[in-house]
Amino acid sequence: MTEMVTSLDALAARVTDGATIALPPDYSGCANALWRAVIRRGVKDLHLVGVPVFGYHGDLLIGAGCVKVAETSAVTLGEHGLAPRFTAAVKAGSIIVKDATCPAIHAGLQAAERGAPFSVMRGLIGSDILARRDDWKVIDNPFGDNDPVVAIPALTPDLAVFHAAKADRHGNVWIGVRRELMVMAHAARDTLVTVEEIVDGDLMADPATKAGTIPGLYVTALAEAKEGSWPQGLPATDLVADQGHLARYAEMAKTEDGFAAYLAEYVTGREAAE
Amino acid sequence: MTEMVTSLDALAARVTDGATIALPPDYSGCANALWRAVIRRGVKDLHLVGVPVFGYHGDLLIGAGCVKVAETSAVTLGEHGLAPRFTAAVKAGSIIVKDATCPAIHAGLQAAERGAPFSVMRGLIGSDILARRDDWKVIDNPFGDNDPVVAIPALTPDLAVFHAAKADRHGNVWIGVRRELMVMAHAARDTLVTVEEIVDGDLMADPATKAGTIPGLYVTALAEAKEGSWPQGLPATDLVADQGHLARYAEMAKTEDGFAAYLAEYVTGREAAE
Amino acid sequence: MSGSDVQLEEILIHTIAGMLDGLRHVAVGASSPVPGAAALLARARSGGATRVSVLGSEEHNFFSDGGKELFDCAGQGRIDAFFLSGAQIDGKANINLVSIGDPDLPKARFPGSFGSGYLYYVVPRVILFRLEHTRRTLVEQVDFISAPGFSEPNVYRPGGPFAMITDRCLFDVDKDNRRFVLKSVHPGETVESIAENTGFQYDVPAEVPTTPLPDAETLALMRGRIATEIAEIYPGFAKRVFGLEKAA
Amino acid sequence: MSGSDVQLEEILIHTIAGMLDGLRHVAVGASSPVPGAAALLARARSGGATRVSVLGSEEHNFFSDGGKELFDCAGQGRIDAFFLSGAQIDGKANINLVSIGDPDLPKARFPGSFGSGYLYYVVPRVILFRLEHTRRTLVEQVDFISAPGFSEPNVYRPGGPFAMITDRCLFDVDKDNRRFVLKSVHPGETVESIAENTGFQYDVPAEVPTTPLPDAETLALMRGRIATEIAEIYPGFAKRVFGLEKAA
Repeated sequence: MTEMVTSLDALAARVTDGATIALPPDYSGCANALWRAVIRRGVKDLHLVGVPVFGYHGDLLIGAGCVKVAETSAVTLGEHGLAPRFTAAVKAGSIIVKDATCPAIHAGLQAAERGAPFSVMRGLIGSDILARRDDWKVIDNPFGDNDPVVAIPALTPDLAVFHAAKADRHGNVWIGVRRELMVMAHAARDTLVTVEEIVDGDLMADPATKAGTIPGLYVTALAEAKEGSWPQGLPATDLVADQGHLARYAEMAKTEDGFAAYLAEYVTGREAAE
Repeated sequence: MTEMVTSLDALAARVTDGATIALPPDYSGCANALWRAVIRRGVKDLHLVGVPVFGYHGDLLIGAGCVKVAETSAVTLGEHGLAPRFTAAVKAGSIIVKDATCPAIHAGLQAAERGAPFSVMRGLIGSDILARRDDWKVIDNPFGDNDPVVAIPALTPDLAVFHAAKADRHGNVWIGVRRELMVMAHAARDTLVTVEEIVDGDLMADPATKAGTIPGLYVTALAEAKEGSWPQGLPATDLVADQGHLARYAEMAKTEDGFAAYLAEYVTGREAAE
Repeated sequence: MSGSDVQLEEILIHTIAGMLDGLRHVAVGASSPVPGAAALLARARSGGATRVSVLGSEEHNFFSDGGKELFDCAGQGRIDAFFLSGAQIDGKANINLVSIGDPDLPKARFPGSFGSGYLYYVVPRVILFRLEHTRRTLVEQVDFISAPGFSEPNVYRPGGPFAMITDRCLFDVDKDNRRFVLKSVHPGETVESIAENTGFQYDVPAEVPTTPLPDAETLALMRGRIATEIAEIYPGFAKRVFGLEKAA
Repeated sequence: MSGSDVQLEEILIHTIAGMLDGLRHVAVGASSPVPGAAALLARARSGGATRVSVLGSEEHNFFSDGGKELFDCAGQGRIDAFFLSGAQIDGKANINLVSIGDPDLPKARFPGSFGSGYLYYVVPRVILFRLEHTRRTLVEQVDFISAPGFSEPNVYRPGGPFAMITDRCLFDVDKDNRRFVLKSVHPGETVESIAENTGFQYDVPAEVPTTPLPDAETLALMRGRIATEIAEIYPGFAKRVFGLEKAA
């Protein structure tokens, strides 16, 4: 059964050193309040998986020294440009980047979702993405004739972590059309979710709501976090990205000192508020 | 763009001899009014694919002589027992059965959905299902050591055909949690849909509805058909299966004469009503 | 039937529930009232810790990703127990859900293998369930293997047969020797009556007890809460076994 | 800039739209206002027959199956045209979205390859789009191949480069010889200025025309309906190019 926890710190305690963690992109549901609590805990050596890319929250975790591996198709702050801490870490050689292409991440997660050892996909052959991934293999399509195809092993994160609009007390989480969150939850061993609101009733009872709901079966632990995606927005709600803040982040995070000041002001300094 | 047609016959005209057709199970959305129109057209040599099984509508098509191949994990009338025309046709050797197991059908459709040449799956090894499917192959898991795994080629039906509760004039079709219908529509070259009601507005505009909606992008042609799943019910509506009628079908279809009488009464004889 | 007023179905439900206690998630296929009731009994005794998914039920279905989700969920290792049957089941625990005779021109044809060709491999506790225990159903060698009871050592197989329960007895599974072992006989049956009605070889220990009856507390739970719950899914069964009409 | 009051963006939009006319479905990635406007122009001229999916837009997004759907849709052959760019693009149409120098200790690092490692292979008309046409961006050999321009004959590749448009010119793609061919130069540019600013070898036909300007009707459509539509997605762009404020 889904554990209902009452503090972000209790949820953050489940994010342990070295965990492989599936992260949604900025336009899906980012559990930013939770990530701030994780940073305050001083977690290390995370292996982030962008599904299929990540942005602000991953850059924040990288800057805070929590990340060892970034496996992703891209890291970007969108209109605010390059992710500065990611860029600095790559140039310094202080994180390992496993570059991917979006559908390869989806293919790996879908293999895990299906309980299959791998998925095959077209594309990739002749790219340096493939050349640098010794965990992917080129095999022969058994239904073709001299037809190479790329095998992507099942990608089973230790954790899927995201923020959503609402959940009920059975642990069911409504995600609407953001189905990548469902694939993440199916593929991961455990799933941690923060939501704007825990509602009464059963989200699986109404067929309309059920169509966009991840069953509690897949949700390990859940906490309420108002505006938990801030400074990102949240789809299908009134919460829009705080572009002013993100621009400020992009600016401050350009230097190590600026990033340290950002952390002090908005992460370690926010503890009391969250 | 989705073609909005005003008669079932116009939709039925798109079901051509020899087509491979993905069918939902009885508890999903069966386009039975459309199938009656198809039978009246006298279509031949259909290759039915149960997703992952089929029931009444497939049995009806088999009995009416429209079917050459039944590729499915099962054919059943549920609590009304064996599907009599399927059973008779198999025993007479008048149809080809390609026995499957449910997740193999899903795996083939998902490969088609992904544009991948095949999916791999666990299970099946040592079964007569596999032994009798020369279109499936056992390959080595390249990430394992002497680890055989079954490769299921992409299953790309010519048509996906189903009935749903509602659609809008953009061709968007609401299917709720019946996601197998979405996979079918993604995997198939063309998709024909009947709906209880064509509604005003845009089903993709409301995030709650959008989560259970197949975009018109995948819907080739669409017609309204009130109680179009009769004698089956329709999920997420008030339409429940007409068990009395299904029992009558199961009884009448036990013999060829009885089935002929059923066809005359409920299919060819229903033309004016539909 | 012996055993005072306890019915066979109640013994079966009780016996099966004993194999489900402590599990996280039990899935039950369509048209399976006895396994369904057993799973609901295990859930009731777990205080809700055991999750039960009953396919074909609106009330007890926790899936929202279409027809594939049950199989995905099993493949993820999230389903601990499932039930399978067979028109034929043989002494190697092979099951046949397809046909009798040559599959291309069969003497009898059944619906088909459904998900057995996958679930039998990946669900740790597959409980075989067959309410007709005769030499016609429990055979030396099935005519069609929908799913084999056992696999070669290099075949990925976290799952497989855990036990077989029939209307006459309960068999354990000896995985090392790939044989059934008679565990207990239901009231009214004997070691000899089982031998007479079974078409395959199996092991018989020196002592074969009678299948235990549910105690009074379990019977009360079964006839009360479980009967009500199962009536939502299988009203006919609930009426026949528990005398319960589904509330309107 | 020459060409009276026609702006470069309008020439680009017009030129790209000409490559999209008659297609069923054009997808446009994030942060791509010019390709987006071109796709909307092609849609307007098609009378709605051309479908346009603009990623990151709520109004022009026809997907409901999560992040994977764009790629699935392309793999199904349902996307006829897409746009890719690169920090570097070379004469073999290889694109680099990853890094400059050794990828493990790069001199510059960009966001990453996004979907290019797949879409470049499966979308029939991939239009390369680069608004900085210099020897720094259009290079002899990219430092990292996010996706190659061409593949061996046995590699499944229904898609690939269809053309490349920059702020200076339009290149065609000669698939047989795997080279770019200068198709036209934008107003103000010459065959020589292109050579000066391009780091790779390409073919130059005897006659290289100037990229045609949109006619009055197209300009009116672009500055009217298309400007309004693109303003919903890229208000800043619509304001800068078309002087249009997004309606509140």
